[in-house]
This record gives sequence, structure tokens and C-alpha cells, in this order.
Amino acid sequence: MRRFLCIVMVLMFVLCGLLSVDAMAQETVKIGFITPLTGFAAADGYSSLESAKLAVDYVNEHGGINGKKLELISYDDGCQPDQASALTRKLIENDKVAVVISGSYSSPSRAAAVICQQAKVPFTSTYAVHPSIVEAGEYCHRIGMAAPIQGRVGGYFAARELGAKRIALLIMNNDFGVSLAEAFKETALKLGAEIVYEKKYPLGETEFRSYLNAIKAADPDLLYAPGYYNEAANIVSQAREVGLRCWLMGDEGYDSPKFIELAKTAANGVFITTDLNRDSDRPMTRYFLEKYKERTNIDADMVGASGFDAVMLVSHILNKVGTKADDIIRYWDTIENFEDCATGPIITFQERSAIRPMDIQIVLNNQFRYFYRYYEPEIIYLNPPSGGK
Amino acid sequence: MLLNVQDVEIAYNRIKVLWGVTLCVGEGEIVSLLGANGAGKSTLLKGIMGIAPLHRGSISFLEKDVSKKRPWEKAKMGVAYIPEGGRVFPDLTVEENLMLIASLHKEAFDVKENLDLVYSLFPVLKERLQQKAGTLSGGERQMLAIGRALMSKPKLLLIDEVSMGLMPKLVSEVFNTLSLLKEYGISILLTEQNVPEALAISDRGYVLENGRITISGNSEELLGNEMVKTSFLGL
Amino acid sequence: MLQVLLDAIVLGCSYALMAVGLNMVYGLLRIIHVAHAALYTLGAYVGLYCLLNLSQSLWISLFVGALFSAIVGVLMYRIIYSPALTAPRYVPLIAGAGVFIASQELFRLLAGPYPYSFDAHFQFLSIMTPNLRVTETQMLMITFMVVAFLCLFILINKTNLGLMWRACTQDMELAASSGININLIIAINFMIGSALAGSAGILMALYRNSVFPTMGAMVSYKAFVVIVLGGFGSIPGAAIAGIILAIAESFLGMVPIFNLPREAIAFLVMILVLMFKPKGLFGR
Amino acid sequence: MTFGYILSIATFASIYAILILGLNILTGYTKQVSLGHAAFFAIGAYTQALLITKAGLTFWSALPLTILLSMIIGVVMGLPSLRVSDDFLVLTTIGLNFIVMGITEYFDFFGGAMGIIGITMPTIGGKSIGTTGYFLITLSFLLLTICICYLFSKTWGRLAMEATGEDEDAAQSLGINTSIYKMYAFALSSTFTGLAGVLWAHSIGSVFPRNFSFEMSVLFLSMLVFGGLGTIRGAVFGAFVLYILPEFFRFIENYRMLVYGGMLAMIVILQPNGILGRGGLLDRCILRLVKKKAETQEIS
Repeated sequence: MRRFLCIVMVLMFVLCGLLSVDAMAQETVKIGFITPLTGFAAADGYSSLESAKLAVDYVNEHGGINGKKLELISYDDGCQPDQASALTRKLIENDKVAVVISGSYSSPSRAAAVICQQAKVPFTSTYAVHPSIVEAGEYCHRIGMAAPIQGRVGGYFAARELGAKRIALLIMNNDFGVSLAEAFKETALKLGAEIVYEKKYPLGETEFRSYLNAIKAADPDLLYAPGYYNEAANIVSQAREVGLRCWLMGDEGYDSPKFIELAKTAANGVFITTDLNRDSDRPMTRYFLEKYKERTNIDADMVGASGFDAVMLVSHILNKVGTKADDIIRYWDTIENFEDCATGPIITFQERSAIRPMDIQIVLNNQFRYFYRYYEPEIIYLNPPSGGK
Repeated sequence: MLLNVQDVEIAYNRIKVLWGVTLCVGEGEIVSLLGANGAGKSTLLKGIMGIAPLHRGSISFLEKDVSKKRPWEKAKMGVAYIPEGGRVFPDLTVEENLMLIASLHKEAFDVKENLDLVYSLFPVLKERLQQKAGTLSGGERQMLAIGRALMSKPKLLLIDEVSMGLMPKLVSEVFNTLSLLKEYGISILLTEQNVPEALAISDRGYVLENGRITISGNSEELLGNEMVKTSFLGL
Repeated sequence: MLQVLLDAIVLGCSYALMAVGLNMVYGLLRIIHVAHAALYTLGAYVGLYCLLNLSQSLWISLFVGALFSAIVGVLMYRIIYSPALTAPRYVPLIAGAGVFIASQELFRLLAGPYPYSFDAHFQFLSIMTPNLRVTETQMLMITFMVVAFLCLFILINKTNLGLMWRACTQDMELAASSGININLIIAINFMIGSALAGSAGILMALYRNSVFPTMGAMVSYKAFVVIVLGGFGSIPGAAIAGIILAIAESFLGMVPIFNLPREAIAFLVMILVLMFKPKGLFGR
Repeated sequence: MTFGYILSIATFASIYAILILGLNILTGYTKQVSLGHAAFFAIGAYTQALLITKAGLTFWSALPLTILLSMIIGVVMGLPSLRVSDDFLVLTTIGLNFIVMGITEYFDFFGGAMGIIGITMPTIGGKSIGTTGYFLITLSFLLLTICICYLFSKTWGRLAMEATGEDEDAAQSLGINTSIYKMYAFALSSTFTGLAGVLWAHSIGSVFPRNFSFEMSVLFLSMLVFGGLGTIRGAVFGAFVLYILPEFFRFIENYRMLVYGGMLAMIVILQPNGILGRGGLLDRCILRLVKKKAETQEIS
């Protein structure tokens, strides 16, 4: 019996191998997508994949790519860089995709970017913020907001608009939290604020009371806590619990309905920097928010919006210049005022990162509401153009 | 017959330890199992108790087939097993060690009666009731081990190397006690390296060599057997 | 300071609840039960399901979640561990890890990758003064832990079942041949340990207001540290060590030179302790 | 063609095979179960990354240094094994994993949470080698490792290690200095693991603390036990199969890891010695085939 079971299992492996040989595909324009569907980042992977599919459906309903259907080929990288790099090769060589989109975290995105740069295939990351992703080379772009911009926006809002003088930082210790905090700190210090507390916490942390008690003792005007919504919900509700009475400020990682669901009423009054304006009446934003909810039964989040935008932008480029890599890249850098996206319009690409107006949103009555918008070039541009364009 | 072991084979990790062993123990009998170290005596007792799984063969107890029964089921039927080296539950007190067994069999008999029997056989245990069993001396532990087994009022007692590690004076004391048990209607199957003492109290004996029974017979016959004389009695 | 201490004790309760089940299994079978954390998550999910679909009462969902975990815990033993008991020690370890991976995936597939909010309403004591504050949930956790441990203590030291259980932890073979149904004892052992893990899952879900597929991972690492500090197989040791660990983490985390994440601090403490006491703080 | 894809899968599988061969010396021979081997892996990868990005060395000049350093750090990290054993050691290695991850994540010298970027591909004669070249390098390192392990398995050192693993007291009474052999095992193991780390870092091009998490350690031990503890063929086989297995299950994308976890548990229970270990399923099949062939030869 034992032996039989084992033999069956071994046979299954072999069969699986045979079955995974791809079926012949019809004439389509393919774009590749890697995203973590398993492991700790599965929730973000799911959001971005579903949104990307939504965008593909939209594109195909509106004529596809020059008459051909747009096809999304997605693989699960489990948020592992070695899988991401192997899968990117698979996308490029086996599936012959025109563009690779990464809906994954920084470490796998960077690995994929390097491969794409080598193979000279256009690559874009959706929400990964690590600066090195676009530094991989001219074939790599970023749809999400670059961390220096977002941190700077946060800094301006905290120090200039809210007038916070004493600022506490509680930083999620990964590339996302750290690079946001650095930019925030630089801006805030420049604007005359003082950092009264700074602490890093690891991804997956749930207990913040001991830090928050120390922060309370430091008596800040504002607590900036860059991180993802799961940790953020704990920070915010525990901050209210220990009686921390100051402004709370977060980032686009908070931008998920789950944040409000988990933090409950404690979320009210929290500011976040984001580029998805839920109060916007731009048709694309409304389309995305409604269809996403229809499709998944969950309200959309920022990660999803980035995935949606990436596919929209890529299909726009493919429509314009075809599938030749060099044409795509040349056109990509000249894009201006791209409106067909769920987040604010993409003004341009600078250093291969998308530049768009930045929103400050506030949680009111258990909803994200529009609060303030930054247009100033010296704030929202990666390198502010001299002379003010 | 109380216990009938028929053609039993036992293997550890595909290495056979016992090869077609057949033996029996009658009611009220003391039977000794003789043999050198590694002959498979302990394994046979474990097989009878159900701790070591049988590879082949059958065991019947009180005319019922118990080959597939688990150890605790056999214990309920009246088999008690005393492993070698005076094994007791070291972190339980002497009283807990005794009462644990009593509590398992309480519907079957009178606890107090058994306790009295144990105290009368081993008065020293009564003095140490609240002591942890692990702190007892070797001889006391062996007494506790036998006492524990008696608490279940067994019909058959399987004893593995009762004399091992005991002082010579204690050894004869223990054997005397065992021969007394016969009067309470308890049959005994014991393994022993101390052959003369064992044969002195037992009715019959078997000699186990390399996993097979080579000689069997009455104690007197065995004492007279040339082979037994040379290998075990050193004559 | 007192506030930090109190918060740490509440956190320690969750460690202790997890570690006790783990340690009960270790004491009996000498296996490191990695899949224990799966039961923690299971408890939370079942409790949540109960809360959303069956009843608004926290108590009922606590009961159902613990019960479910207990049943699955026993099944886990029968299917995974029981056949692996005679195999080398690392086999149950890896089998448990496999089950843990599979369970995380199963929760994700069944319930989706997103965290859920665990929104239960209940009435309980709370202390609210300007200097000291114990919320209802915190109070509930402390009470639950104290009650659970008292029950466990009485069960183990004052009842026949406890006597049999203690006998089994000391010498399984002897216990079996003395007439103790060891399969039953092991099953009960898994049942109690798993129920505690399941209820810990629900309580933490309530405390953190979130339920998600990978929530068990972090707690299970901590539980390992706790059982080492408390001594393998020792139940009061696990309870005390759980609380000590949480306190050590919270206070060391506030010291600037210990700029390390919680887990690293916990394991650092563990290794240091092992260097001086290779059998754990309360180990025999 | 999917040449590059297969090549990169094969490269990673070979890297893991080197690592598992290293783990095999520690866990297979001296029976010191390590559930923190990702820490040793991280040390190799990080040392190489630092030497390349901060000291400006090349792949070839940094490699010997990294290997030496991995060995030394491995011995230092193995020191607790002299005090603690069995399950305590397992948990100690888990602890080492978390501590090493914490240090790389929280100290800016190691790149902190931002990781270390820009670990370039090695060059030969001034020319950068491509994927194929890198695969060949990895493969030759794998073959080298197999050779060393094979030669080592024929020495008295391995016997001494196995004796230490079976029964430490008995080994000591035979005159084996078990402490030395335990350290020896840690040194050899961390050397190979460090080498695997180096190769991994170069093929990814960047290292992040979270790449070396506890889950990886579990995967490593699973690979070894799956293939067959204590055998070279088992270690290599386990690494290849368990790395490639999830790739085969791509067509059930969403259920992939569920199937993987369940299968891992079942196979380990059914085949505790590993599929290709002594007495394992495939081992027996092969033995039978060999025997049959020998028989037919005898007849003819």
C-alpha cells in the first residue's frame, strides 16, 4: 500500500511535467505579470492581479491592441527573488511577452528588472518603491510613486500645512518604510521640525504598545508611521488606546479599505499620502472602483489601482507604437498627461518614475476623503525642473 | 492453559529477533525463560504484552486470541508486566505509583485488599508512601515495581530480569516473595540470568537461544541437562 | 512603566497559551509540533465564521473555535504524527512543517488573502484611570489565561486523568503495560493543547482585530522560545516563561542599543539562557 | 525556446544542491538538525555582496575570502552545539536564523532593509558571462562539491562524524573527540553553504534580509530529508526535485503550495529515510534494477 502510494505520487510529478507544456496560443499581444499569490504578500498580489485583469478586460472591450486581443500571462513568484527571476525569463522566452509588469515587492521586482534589462524587454513595477528598481536600466519604469516624492509630500504636509514642530517616527523596517521615512525626515527637518522619537519595527509586528508609550512620553505633535495597512491598523488603534493625542500620518500603504475595517473608529482622523482619490469624479477612477468591487466583492486599494494603471499605460503605449521594445521605451519617456488611469493623471515620467499630483486623504466617518492636493513641481517632481515648468 | 504462545516471530527494523517461538504457561505455574543476553527473552515478553508488534504467530490468553490486542487491553484482562531494571514512574510518589494502577482497575476488585497485600509483602514501601519513586534505592524500586503489578491483581505476571542490579541478599528475598505469589493464584513467566535461583522457584523452564527455543522441560530436568549445566550453571 | 509591564503581561498570556499546548505535546511524544500554529489560525477563522454566520456572541465563537481546533488537533495527530512516531525525530518535524504550509494555503484559498476584522461585542471588566488602563479585551485575556491554567493545574495534579497523563509523560511503555490507554491519553492531550491554541487564536484575533492566513507564523516562533526557556515538557514553566519573555521583549525593545526586532531579541535571550542552562530555565 | 528559463531554474537548483550537500554533512552525518541554515546561506551571500560592493573586489577575488569567512563564522555559530544538543540545538539554530536576519535588517553596514544592490555577474578575461556561462560555473561548483563530499565520505572523518551522531558517549569512549568533529561538521557545512550563498547572490544581483527567512531553512531541511538524509545522491536529488516541483505545478498556480505542503508531509511520513536514501523507494527500485541486470549477465 505504502509503496503503491509512493509510486502514484512519483507518477503524478511526471504527469504534471508533461501537462505543463503550453497549449498553442492564438494571435494575441501578450504582457507578462509576476505577483505573489502565495506566502505573506498574497493579499497584495491578489489585489494587483485582479486589477490587472480588470484593465485587460477594459482594453479588450475597447478594441484591444490594434485589433488584437490583449492577453495577460501571470505567474506567482511567492515574493521570492529567485522565482521572480526565473519566471521573468519564462515570460520573456517562453511566452514572448512584449512587456513585463511586476505586481510584487521590491526584492523580486529588482531581480525581475535586472533580467528584463539584460533581455532588453520593457519592464515596469507597479507599487514597489525601492529606488534601485529603475536604476537597473533604461528598460525599467515605475508606475507607483517614488518613495522620495511621497516622503517629501508627507514632510511638507506635516511641517508646512499642519505646522507640526515635534515629530515622532515609527518606521516599518523594509525598503518601503525606510525610504519613505528618509525623505520625510529630510523635508521635515528642512522645514524646521524636530524629530523627537524614531524607531524601526519589523514587518509583521503586531504589538506596538511599548513603543507608543515611549512616543506618548516624548509628546510629539505628529506621528508619522510609514508601513502597510495590517501593521498600521494595529499602530493606529493601539495609539488611540494608549491615549496618544497627536496627528497620525501614514502613506499609500494604508490606502486600503481593510485599514479602516481593522482599525475601526481609531482610523478616523488619520492622514495618508496617496495618489488614489476615491472622491474623484474622473471616469476612469470611478470605473475602476466600481468594477473592482463588482469583481472581487471587496473595495479597491492603492495596490490594485497601481496594477490597473500599469496595464492601462502599457496597453496605451502598445496601441501607439506596437510591440517593438525600443519603440516602447522611446515613447514611454515622452508620455505626458496620461489620463486613462485610476490614480491621478500621470503628468510625465522623470528618471523613469511616474510623476503625478499627490493627494492627502483623511479618514472621516470610516471613509477615505479627499483633503489636499499638491501640484507644486518642487514637491511632486523627483528632480524639480529648474525655472519652474 | 492460561497463556499460549504459538509460533511467534518478532522483527525490529526488518531484523528478526524471534523465530517461531512456542510456549505455554498453565494456571498457577511459575515458568522461567532462560537464555544468554540478546537471546530475545525481553523481546518475547514485550511481544506477549503487546509492546513489540508480532510479525507472525498468535498469542492466546484465557483461551482468547489476544494477538492483536493493545497492551492496556491485555492489562485489563489480567496480564501484568514488570520491565527490567525496576522501572517505575520516577516523578510520581510511591503512593501515586500504586494508586494509579488501582484506579485503572477499580471496578474489578477491592483496592484496599490489594494494598494490604502489597504492604504485607513489602513493608518498606509503606514507610515511603510520599516519597518520589525516583529517589528510592534499587531494591526498593524493584519492590515497588512488583507491588505496582500486584495492584492490578493479575492472573499472569511477566517479569523481566527481576534480579538484575540487586544485592545477592535481596535477590533471594525477591525470589521468596515471588514463590509466595503462587498462593494467591498468580502465574508467573519470568526471564532470568540467575539460573539456579530461578529454577529453584519455578515449575518449568524454557531455554531460548538466538531467538529459538532449544530446550524445555521441568525444572529438575533442566537442572540435570548437560547443556544447561555447561552454559548457565558453569559446571 | 507599570502600563508597559501590564501590556507585556497581556502579550505574554498569548505566548503562554500557545506554548502550553506545544509543551504538552512535547512532554508526551517528544516531538516539536510545528503545525500547532495552524490550529491557532484555525481557531481564529472558525471563531470568525461563527461570529459572522451563527451568533453574535463572543463566548459561543470562542467555544466553537476551541472545539474545532481540538478536533482538528486530534485528527492531525492520528493522520500525521501517529505514523511518524517510530521514525527519526526530524520526520514529524518536517511533516508538521508541511502541514503548516498547506494549512496557510488552505486558509488563503478558503477565506481569501485579506485580513478580516474580528468585530465582536461583549461586556467585561475594564480599568480606566489616567495612569493605568486595562481594556476589556486585555482583561479578558488575563482572566482566560488564569482560569485556563488553574483548570489545567487542577486537572493534572488532582484528578485521575492527570495522574495517568503524568505517568505517560514519564514512561509511555510502562504506562501502556500498566493498563493506561495511551492512545486516549495522547488524544486528550492533543485536544486540550489544540483547544488552548485555538482559543489563543480567537483572543488574539479579538485583541488585534484581524484574522489572516499567516497570523500563526510569528506566534509559533515565539512559542518555541517559550518552551525552551520554560523547559521542555514543563507546563508551569511555559506559563511563566511566556510572560517573562514578553516583558523582556518589551523592555529590551525600548533600550536603544538593542536595535533588533522582537524575534531576534527573543531568540538572543533564548540562546544566552541555553549557554548557561542547557536544559532551559525551569528544565529538569 | 524556454532555454533561459530552464537554465535559470537549473542554476538555482544546482545552487540549492550545493547548499543541501553542506547541510547533509551537518545534519546527515553528525545528526545535528539545523533549522537555521538560511543564516549560513545569508552569511555567504552578504559577505560576498559586501566584498563586491564596498571593497570593490571581483567575483573571483572575493570568492576565497568569502568562503574562508563563512567557514570561520560557521564555526563560531556552531559553538552553541557544544553546550546544547537535540531539540535544544534545533531551536538554537532557528534562533541563529532570526538573529542573523535581524542583524542584516537593522544594521546599516549590511545595507539594512534596503538590501545590497549591484552584485554584478562574474567576468572571465574581462568579458561578462551570460546566463549559460553562469550556469556552467554553478554546475562545475556543484560537481566539485559532489567530488569533495564523495571523497570525504570515504574518509575516517565521516565515520567519526556518524559515530558522533549516533551516540556521542559511545563515540567518546572509542577515543573520538566529538567536540572537534562537531565543529569540523559545522565548518565544512558552512563552507559549502557559504559557496551556495555566493552563487545565489550573483545570480540574483541583490540581497535583501527577507530572502533568508526561516521558511527557507525549513525548505532546506525538507529538501535533505525528502531526498535522503546522510547520502550524497539524496541531497542532490532532494534539492532538484523540491526546487523544480513547484514549477511543475504552475498550471494549478493557486493550489500549488497547498499541494506541495501536503505532499511534503505525506512523503516524509511514508518514506522517512527519503526517497533516495537508504531503503527509500527509488533506492530500492534502483537496487532491484541493478540486481536484475547482474542476474541476467550471470545467466548469459
